[in-house]
Amino acid sequence: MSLEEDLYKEIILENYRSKKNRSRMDDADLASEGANPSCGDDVELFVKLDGDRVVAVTYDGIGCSICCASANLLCEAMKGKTLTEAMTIIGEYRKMLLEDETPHFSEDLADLEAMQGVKHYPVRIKCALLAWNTVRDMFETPASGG
Amino acid sequence: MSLEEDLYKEIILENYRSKKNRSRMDDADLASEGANPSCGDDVELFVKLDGDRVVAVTYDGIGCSICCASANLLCEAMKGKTLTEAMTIIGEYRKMLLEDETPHFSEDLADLEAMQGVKHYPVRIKCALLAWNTVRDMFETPASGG
Amino acid sequence: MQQSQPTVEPTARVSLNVEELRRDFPILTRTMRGKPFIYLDNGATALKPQSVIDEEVRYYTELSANIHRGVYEFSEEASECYDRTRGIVARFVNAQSEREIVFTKSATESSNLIAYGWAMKNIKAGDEICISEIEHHANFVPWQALAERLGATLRMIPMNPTDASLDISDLDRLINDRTRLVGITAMSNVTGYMPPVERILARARAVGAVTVVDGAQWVSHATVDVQKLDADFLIFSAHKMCGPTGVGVLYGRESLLNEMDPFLFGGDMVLRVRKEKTVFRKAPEKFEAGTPNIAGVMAFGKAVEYLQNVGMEAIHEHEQDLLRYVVERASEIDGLVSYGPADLSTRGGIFSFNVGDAHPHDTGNILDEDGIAVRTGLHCAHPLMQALGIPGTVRASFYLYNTRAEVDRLIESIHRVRRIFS
Amino acid sequence: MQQSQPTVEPTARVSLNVEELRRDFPILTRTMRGKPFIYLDNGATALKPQSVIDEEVRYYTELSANIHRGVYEFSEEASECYDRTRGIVARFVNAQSEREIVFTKSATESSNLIAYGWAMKNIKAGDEICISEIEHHANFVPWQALAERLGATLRMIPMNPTDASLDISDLDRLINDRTRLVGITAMSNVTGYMPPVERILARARAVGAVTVVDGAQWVSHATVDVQKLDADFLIFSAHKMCGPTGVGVLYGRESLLNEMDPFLFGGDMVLRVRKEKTVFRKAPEKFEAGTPNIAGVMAFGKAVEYLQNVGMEAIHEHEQDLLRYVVERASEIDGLVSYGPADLSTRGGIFSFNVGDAHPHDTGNILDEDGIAVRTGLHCAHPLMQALGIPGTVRASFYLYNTRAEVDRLIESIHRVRRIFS
Ligand SMILES: Cc1ncc(COP(=O)(O)O)c(C=O)c1O
Ligand SMILES: Cc1ncc(COP(=O)(O)O)c(C=O)c1O
Repeated sequence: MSLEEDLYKEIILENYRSKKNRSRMDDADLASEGANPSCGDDVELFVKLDGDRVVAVTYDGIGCSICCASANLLCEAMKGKTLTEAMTIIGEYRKMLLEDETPHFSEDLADLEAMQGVKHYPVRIKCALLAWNTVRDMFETPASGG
Repeated sequence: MSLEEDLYKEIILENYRSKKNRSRMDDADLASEGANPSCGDDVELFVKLDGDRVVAVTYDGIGCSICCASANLLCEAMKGKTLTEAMTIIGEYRKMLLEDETPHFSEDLADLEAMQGVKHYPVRIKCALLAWNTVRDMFETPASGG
Repeated sequence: MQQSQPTVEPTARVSLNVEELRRDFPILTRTMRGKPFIYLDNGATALKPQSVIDEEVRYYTELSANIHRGVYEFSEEASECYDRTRGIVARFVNAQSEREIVFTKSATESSNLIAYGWAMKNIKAGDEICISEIEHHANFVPWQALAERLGATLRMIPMNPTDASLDISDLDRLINDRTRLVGITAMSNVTGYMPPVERILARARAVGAVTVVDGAQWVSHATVDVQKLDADFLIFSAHKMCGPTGVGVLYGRESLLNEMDPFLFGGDMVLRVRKEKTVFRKAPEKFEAGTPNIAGVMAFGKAVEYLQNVGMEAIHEHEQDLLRYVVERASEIDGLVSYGPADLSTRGGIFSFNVGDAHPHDTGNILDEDGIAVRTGLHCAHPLMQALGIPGTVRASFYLYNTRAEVDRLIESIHRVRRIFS
Repeated sequence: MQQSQPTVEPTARVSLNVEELRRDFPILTRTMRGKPFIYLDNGATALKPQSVIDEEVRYYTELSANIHRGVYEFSEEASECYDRTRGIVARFVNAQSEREIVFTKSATESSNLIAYGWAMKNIKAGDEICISEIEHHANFVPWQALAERLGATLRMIPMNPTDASLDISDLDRLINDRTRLVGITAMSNVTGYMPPVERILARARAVGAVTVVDGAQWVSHATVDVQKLDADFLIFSAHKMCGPTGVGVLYGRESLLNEMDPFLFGGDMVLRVRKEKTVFRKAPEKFEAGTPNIAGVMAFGKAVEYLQNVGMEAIHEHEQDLLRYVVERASEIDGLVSYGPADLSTRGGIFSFNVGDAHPHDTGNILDEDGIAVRTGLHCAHPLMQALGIPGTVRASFYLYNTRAEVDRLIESIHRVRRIFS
């Protein structure tokens, strides 16, 4: 176990630096902000839907490498999924970090496994979850009739 | 040194129980209240003056034996004294308790020496001073032009 | 020097092994004024077991870090310990969620937090606040000051001067449609009397008033279940529960806490500060601005665990035994007057008394000479004393480590007071 | 792994015997993440010397009594120790009287006490409050909330984004005839920058505004003389001065304190409570309702004595030396940006920085792995961060026990951050 192996892998740093999904969306169907007051991470998530299907997710804001990398991975993972599929992925991702379970991601989502090492750094788990929890809350709210 | 010898001498208990000077004065020239919030002692002092001379002092209120005995002794000691004489006696009394000095009271004030033992019980000193400080403050205020 | 022997059985059935428990409290090996130290001032503050002292020391020697903002190990551990205490306290009073537990500096700050955070916003001129005549100043003066500030009316459930119990015959008038807040102590710090809190709370709920229970005395001596109690707020202090000084608790219903205005403003209670506008966090963080008493809160967690291990039921029974015993033995003393209802089952382990014409201060002074610590005076309950028409009392208050032998020493010393003041 | 050697002389002339002082702090023998513990988070809270820890323990094992109401020996001694600390603190900041020292639970409570006790009564709609853009939330949010509540206007002395210093060119407009209160930090907790407080206070006095100086950072690092400073209020916290958590100070001019409304209501702050009306005591008792943090205040007295023995001048010089050294050594690191004025003599021992595109949180995490405790993030100074346009900083803050060797380890670890984020 070392920082370089668990946290600061190439793939995480790449996702941290990627600007691909880092933007605001003017015509978003859903938008919500999430913050970790204790570390200053503060991100806004934007979702474009086509009926039940996620067309695009982007994020903006400030956050550490783990927070931003996980947000970028989220944007990639959600693209083209139905809301139900999306929620399943989010559930898997959360389990991987919170319940010490080996994740079962399909091949196109294999990059998500890079985040597994975060669980050795308990305080960073909330960084890795911030964007994911924010999107989950958005997906849950309309479903519950809001 | 023992409680019975230093604090609870006969003379103090007599003065504690004496009702002689324990009354309110409707036509007092000076009146003032003093309290020790930490122990609940709360006494009111009344003074009748004839020009520069103290005609009578009385007190009312609640207080422990030391507080009430010292108030009664005060009332006795002040009677018939000029304000200047009264202030001298107050000064002597305070010195006896605060500065570890052997007091030089005239014969008619010898009873005051009974209070000497209080200084072995530091928390009780404020009980023994409450009435005396209250009267001193009253005597000082008119003198200072109020 | 020989007193008549007590008529009650020498040791009642109690499940506490007091001699063993006493070893947990290092101060009990001390002497005071050259005599073995007898601590009967538990109503003021409780003694601390070694585990509580050790936890304070552990924080300062092993962690010493500020919480909630550190990315380093010691800060993480301190944060975790601090947060864990919230859960310990929540379970101790059976709160629904640990988000209902706010750490303050004292029960006094807790009641003021309610006054500033809830009452200032929700009470208007003409509204009424109802408290009782037997309240400690901590649950009296804030409401009096608030009523004056807001132009509200302060009503008081009166005390029966005969036994210092509450007279609730007029409850329906005292708590009425204009009543917005009802504050009531669950246990008097003067007499140990436990008012019929359920009746009073039921009436308050019937008129829709918010309820504040002062548990500063009660929580350290009873099994508390806030869900069963069904009060909106409960306040108490760590230092009366074998915990450190400088830590208090405000229990509040989560929904109510979240609706309230913040009280102290500053760091940690904010989500986002902008020059134009600040967004606050939810309860309990909203009410915990600034660096808290970290060592104190951690040590408080140990105190609660200590009490839980001993068992609140057992503590309560032990105190009942001591109370019965002291009342029995005191009955042998001429001129001793004690205060509080005769039905001892309505009282916690507090025995307030006066001896002949000895002022409480004098009695306390003489007991001190015999190594016995009691409190004397008005006990921050001036209105109660006024209603009783006395200049104060001598209060002996018991806790888990007190013994019948200590009560015997107390009685002996009271006889000395009698002799001096005869 | 080899860094270029620093160009400054290996040990500057400082009068502290740091190696000896370090032995007073038991935590300094610990390891963190398996490495010798390096504590550079003094801006958050300071480590505690043994004498402070011992005093806490002494209270709990030898006295354990509540204060100001006991007629027994241990309570008397506790009261005396508590009161004595007031004098110790008064002399430490050169107050005219110990009645000018109010004990609170934190600097944050102190500023709120001023807001509730003085400002609520004296500020009206249309009045102005002036603070600065670099304030800690403790001296920002209370005034923002108050201004909003009262309809007053909040003005801010702006920050120069280039070096995080204050731009006081517009002072005469910002502090004007409508200004009722001016709040200013004496030392930024982000950059260590010490603003021209005298200039700002002079202007405030000229318009008759009441002045609040936030000394939470300053008092632990400087020789403070409140009479020379001539501010109305000064707030600070014990825990940043080698003292315990849960104790803060409000220094206030005696006359002003006595004019103020009480803040927390309850026991001990009253002279007489009647059902109709309560008479309050004078300051400082008026502001100390309820059971205070007795152990904490006593231990705080030991902390102040400790600092006095070491000498505030020497502490200041030592920190200046470390600051110059870290700035010098950090200049060798590519992509390191630090914040605060280049003139180090205007700064206390705080070094805030960022490394390349590593987020502060990431840097802090890597330093932690190397046993180094720093703080990362927004440091309860969101407006300052917004003005700088950054998502936070990594803050290394020094105190009397830090060494150049620790700075070397910090620099080495920053190089590791560089390698990971390159
Ligand atoms: C019944 C009651 N309420 C409130 C308080 C206030 O507690 P604290 O002084 O810890 O704020 C006390 C303690 O004296 C008390 O006995
Ligand atoms: C400049 C400044 N002001 C105020 C505070 C608040 O101090 P406390 O958290 O002890 O209330 C701090 C500490 O974080 C500070 O650095």
